[in-house]
Amino acid sequence: DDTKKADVSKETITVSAAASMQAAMNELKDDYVKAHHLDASQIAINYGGSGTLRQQIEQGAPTSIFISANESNMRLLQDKNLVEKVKPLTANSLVLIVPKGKQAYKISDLGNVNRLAIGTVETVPAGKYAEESLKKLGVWEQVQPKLVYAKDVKAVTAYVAEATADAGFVYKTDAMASKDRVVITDTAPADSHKPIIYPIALVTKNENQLAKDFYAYLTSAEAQQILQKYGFTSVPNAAK
Amino acid sequence: MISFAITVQRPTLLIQAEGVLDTGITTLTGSSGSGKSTIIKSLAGLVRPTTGCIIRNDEVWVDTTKNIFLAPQQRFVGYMPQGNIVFPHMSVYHNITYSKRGDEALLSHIMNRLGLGKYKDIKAGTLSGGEQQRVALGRALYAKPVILLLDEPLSALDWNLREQVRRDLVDIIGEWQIPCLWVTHDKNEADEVGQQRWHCEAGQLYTE
Amino acid sequence: MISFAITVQRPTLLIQAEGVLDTGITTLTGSSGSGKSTIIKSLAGLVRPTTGCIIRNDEVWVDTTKNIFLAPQQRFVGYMPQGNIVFPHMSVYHNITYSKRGDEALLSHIMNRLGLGKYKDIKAGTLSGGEQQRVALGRALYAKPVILLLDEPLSALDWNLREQVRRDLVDIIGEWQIPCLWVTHDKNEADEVGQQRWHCEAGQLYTE
Amino acid sequence: MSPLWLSLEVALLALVHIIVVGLLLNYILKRYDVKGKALIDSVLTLPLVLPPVVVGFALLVIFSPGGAFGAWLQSIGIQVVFSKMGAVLASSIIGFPLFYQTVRAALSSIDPAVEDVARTLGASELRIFFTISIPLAWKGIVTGAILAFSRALGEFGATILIAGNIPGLTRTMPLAIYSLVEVGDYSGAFTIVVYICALTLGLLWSVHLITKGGLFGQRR
Amino acid sequence: MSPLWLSLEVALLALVHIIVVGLLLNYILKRYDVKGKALIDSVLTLPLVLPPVVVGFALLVIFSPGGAFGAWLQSIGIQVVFSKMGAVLASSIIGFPLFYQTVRAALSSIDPAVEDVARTLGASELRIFFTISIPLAWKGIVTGAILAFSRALGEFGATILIAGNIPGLTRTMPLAIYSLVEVGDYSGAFTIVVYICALTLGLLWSVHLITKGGLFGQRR
Ligand SMILES: Nc1ncnc2c1ncn2[C@@H]1O[C@H](COP(=O)(O)OP(=O)(O)OP(=O)(O)O)[C@@H](O)[C@H]1O
Ligand SMILES: Nc1ncnc2c1ncn2[C@@H]1O[C@H](COP(=O)(O)OP(=O)(O)OP(=O)(O)O)[C@@H](O)[C@H]1O
Ligand code: MOO
Ligand SMILES: [Mg+2]
Ligand SMILES: [Mg+2]
Repeated sequence: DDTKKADVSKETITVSAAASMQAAMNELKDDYVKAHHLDASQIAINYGGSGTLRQQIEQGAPTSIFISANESNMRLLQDKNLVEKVKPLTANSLVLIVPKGKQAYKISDLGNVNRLAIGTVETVPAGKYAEESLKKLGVWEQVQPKLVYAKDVKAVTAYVAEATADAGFVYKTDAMASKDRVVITDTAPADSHKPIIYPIALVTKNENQLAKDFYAYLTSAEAQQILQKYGFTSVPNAAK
Repeated sequence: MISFAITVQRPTLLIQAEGVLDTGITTLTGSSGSGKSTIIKSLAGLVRPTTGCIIRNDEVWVDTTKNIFLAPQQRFVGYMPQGNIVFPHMSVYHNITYSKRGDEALLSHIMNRLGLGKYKDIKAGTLSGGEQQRVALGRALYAKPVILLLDEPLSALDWNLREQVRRDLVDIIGEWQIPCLWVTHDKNEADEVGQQRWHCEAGQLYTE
Repeated sequence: MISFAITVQRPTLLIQAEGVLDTGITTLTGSSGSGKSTIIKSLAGLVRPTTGCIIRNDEVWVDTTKNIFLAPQQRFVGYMPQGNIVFPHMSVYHNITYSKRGDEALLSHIMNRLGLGKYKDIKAGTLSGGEQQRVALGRALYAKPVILLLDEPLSALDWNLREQVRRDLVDIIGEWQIPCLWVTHDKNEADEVGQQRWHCEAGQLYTE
Repeated sequence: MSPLWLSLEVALLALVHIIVVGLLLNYILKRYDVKGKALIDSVLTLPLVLPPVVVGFALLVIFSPGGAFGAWLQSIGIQVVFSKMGAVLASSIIGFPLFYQTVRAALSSIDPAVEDVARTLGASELRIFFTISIPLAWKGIVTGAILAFSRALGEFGATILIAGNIPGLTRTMPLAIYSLVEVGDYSGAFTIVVYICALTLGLLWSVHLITKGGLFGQRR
Repeated sequence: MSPLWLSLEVALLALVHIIVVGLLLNYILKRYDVKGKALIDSVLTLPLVLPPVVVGFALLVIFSPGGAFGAWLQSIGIQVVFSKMGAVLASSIIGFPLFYQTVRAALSSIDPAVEDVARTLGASELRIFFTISIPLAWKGIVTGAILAFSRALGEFGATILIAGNIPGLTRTMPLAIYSLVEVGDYSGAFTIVVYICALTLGLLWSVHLITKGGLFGQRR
């Protein structure tokens, strides 16, 4: 056990994590380095859009752990055998937001909005989920002419916050982070869209003991509690 | 008639000049760096005198005590700078007619007498030194000025041409009945054309 | 000794020049735009002759048939351009010593005789016309050239200074035993300094 | 409209605005002894330093119909957000500092003695600016225009926020590249990159021809 | 390191590289009659037109240890991806065209007669470049440096791809703004925007003072 510790104390890793997990990840990392008496610089966390992070790993960037905000980016890496031990880390939910102080539309009265912002369906997972949900709930036909497609979830938040749009669909974690500017008025039923899973994996090429240890910690029950503080929901098979 | 009494402070020298320019030619001689160009530029409105005033007939061009400074555009002088500064990107024709104050007849007179006809459509920037000097002179004349300010107008011309252009200049100034301040390094030239002869030394103007 | 036979095609004019420059002063006169500056620039290496050759002693500077063209850097001429082009951003001292070929003694001689001492540390760009002309002359002399090429070297100087600088120039050229091509518009100057007298008209060089 | 033509149209419109405003501002700041020149200068250079998203966000705040100004614009029938006009606005603001600064440097390098002679000839400051200063500074002006146009052509961050990424309406080439990469169509994205490269090459090449090499080499 | 100091360090290092390479290239292209000047010119201007992400992606492909060159670099101990060096590289390449083009325009506006006189005095072309051409073109050079530095300071798209967004290591100010907005900390993002604005203002103001206004106004 002593020799293993000595090993880890010299190792460094880079974790690539979806930017939306930033606040939670910072706390997780701080807790971990404190508990294991590591130097903070031994775990570098690279935050970005899941697509950007995936491209970096594809090109051989020295990432050891990857946490994606969607399953599609993870699957692309899996297909190329670049990652292993893929499993769901946590989950998010889809909520409806409106500008603070403006009319509080529910999903059922979305027929009355002038502009509804969602992520671009083909490129932004949150947009895809919103489409699914709206179709399932039978309001898609009504709202389609009023849709405004945004580059990403942050742009949806910005459009709603500036009242460029009357309402928009974003992840619960985003809405909570911007709660002084937007109001959550409704939540898309969990069964109205595919589950919003954040998968985690080890990057095969850059595995080391520290990576394995930190991976184990992130997928532990202890870590799940911290994630829930930031609005994430636990996934059934996360903490096994 | 233009009367002036000005001082201009230069890093190397204090220039002090007082005088009256009447109709006709006043030549200005003096050693290199004595302040001739500075005086000419002050009259043209391109240098702000440190103190003093310049008055044409009843019009005040400069009065530093009252903070009056008439822009060069409002003075209607005909200024020919030392060093023959032409508009290098324009044809000779466009250089000369830049002021728009002259007319067809004056233009053809200028072109003829300065021997510039064949360069009419050539860019002034590619001309030889003497050619450029003639363009600069023609340009000042075409402006039909109330006063001519010539800073070594003939220094780059060979003696035949110089003789001829000098005669033409004297004629035109006589005909237009305007004052002309004419800086020259050539003692003979000063003697021949000057109805009034001024001299400048170490920043001090002597009007005899 | 420099011998040359060149032609230069200009949009307005074909310039043809043939001659031999021996030790001592050769003056070059001619009307404005006749090709004087072009000949000087060809010798300095700043204009490429259309055809012809230039040979100094046994060194070939230009031979268009063999595509030989010696860069101006390799010719060691002392060139003084028409229009007194100084390096405006440098002090008078740095202008004059730019070539690095002269020495302390030559520098102080030049500074004294050209009356530039008090401007030593002033930026050349702010000097008066005549002051700049003296800087350009001093700079060419400090290069200790194998030939002096002077394009109207004294045109911006008043007659006292002109007389004195002219004498100094004649002395130096005699002392250094080098050839000098001296363009001037002043007939008297040409008569007084020229051991050989050339004339240029409509692009044609006449060497008498 | 295809991303290629849309990009060209947006960048050209932006360039026109940039040139008009850039020359005007340069004229005013050169002509008049405006207090706080350095301040104006800094503010005009800000869009270059700020990440484009920030500029886009600022534009969104200003022009969104949720705000007072945006609401007023909407009431008179002008829609900036999610429109081509938004794309032009974003490109204009992002490209502006390049033209403005380059032109200013070129203008201030002109020998003032030439402009002075023109003054004595009675020419108004405006006429001097257009007949003397601008022609003498043309190399800087062409360079500034190329820089600004190129930047406008490549503008992404501010455009996607204010104009959105609407195919056929506001999806310019950079937005198309982004969209294609997002859906994993790398060869499609690469095709557009090739277009952009070819366009730049063609542009600079034609400037080279028009100026007969004068912009690139010295004439003797 | 805080985003502010990191940004300054990265932008300054980028500027040093840009100036050295930019002056060198300008010298070579001015001095020698290189075939295909227009082509070289276009290629050097491409990083301005291409969306930064494309430039970042190209850098990632070239320098990532997954490729041959990147692997070789790693074997000799140089890591570009996820390092400060990557950020400097991205900023240098994105900022380069601005310096290069502005300086070229300024250099080609110099009266060649002045350089010619220096030639007759035996000065090498290199000495002429540094003692005559550059001092006479200084307004263009300072302007080019300001433009390139500002652009480097605001670089985002290429940097996040090649250098990553690692707090303390590669998180420059633009990346910090992005990250803060991601977590909904708008006031934090706004604070950094204010920093950038203050920095730009300070920069241009000090240039204004150093050049005694010479860059901004005409002296008489
Ligand atoms: N770079 C050039 N491009 C085109 N034409 C030129 C160029 N340089 C000179 N010329 C023309 O060639 C002719 C001869 O010019 P050059 O400068 O040699 O005359 P010059 O004898 O020195 O005249 P001046 O006594 O007026 O200085 C002139 O007609 C001039 O317009
Ligand atoms: N813009 C300026 N800045 C600083 N000093 C100047 C400026 N213009 C002229 N001077 C200085 O003022 C003095 C007078 O210059 P001015 O040009 O009036 O002389 P000048 O009599 O015309 O001489 P020249 O016959 O040589 O042309 C000179 O010593 C010159 O160096
Ligand atoms: O930044 Mo993400 O990958 O959309 O959460
Ligand atoms: Mg003078
Ligand atoms: Mg000549």
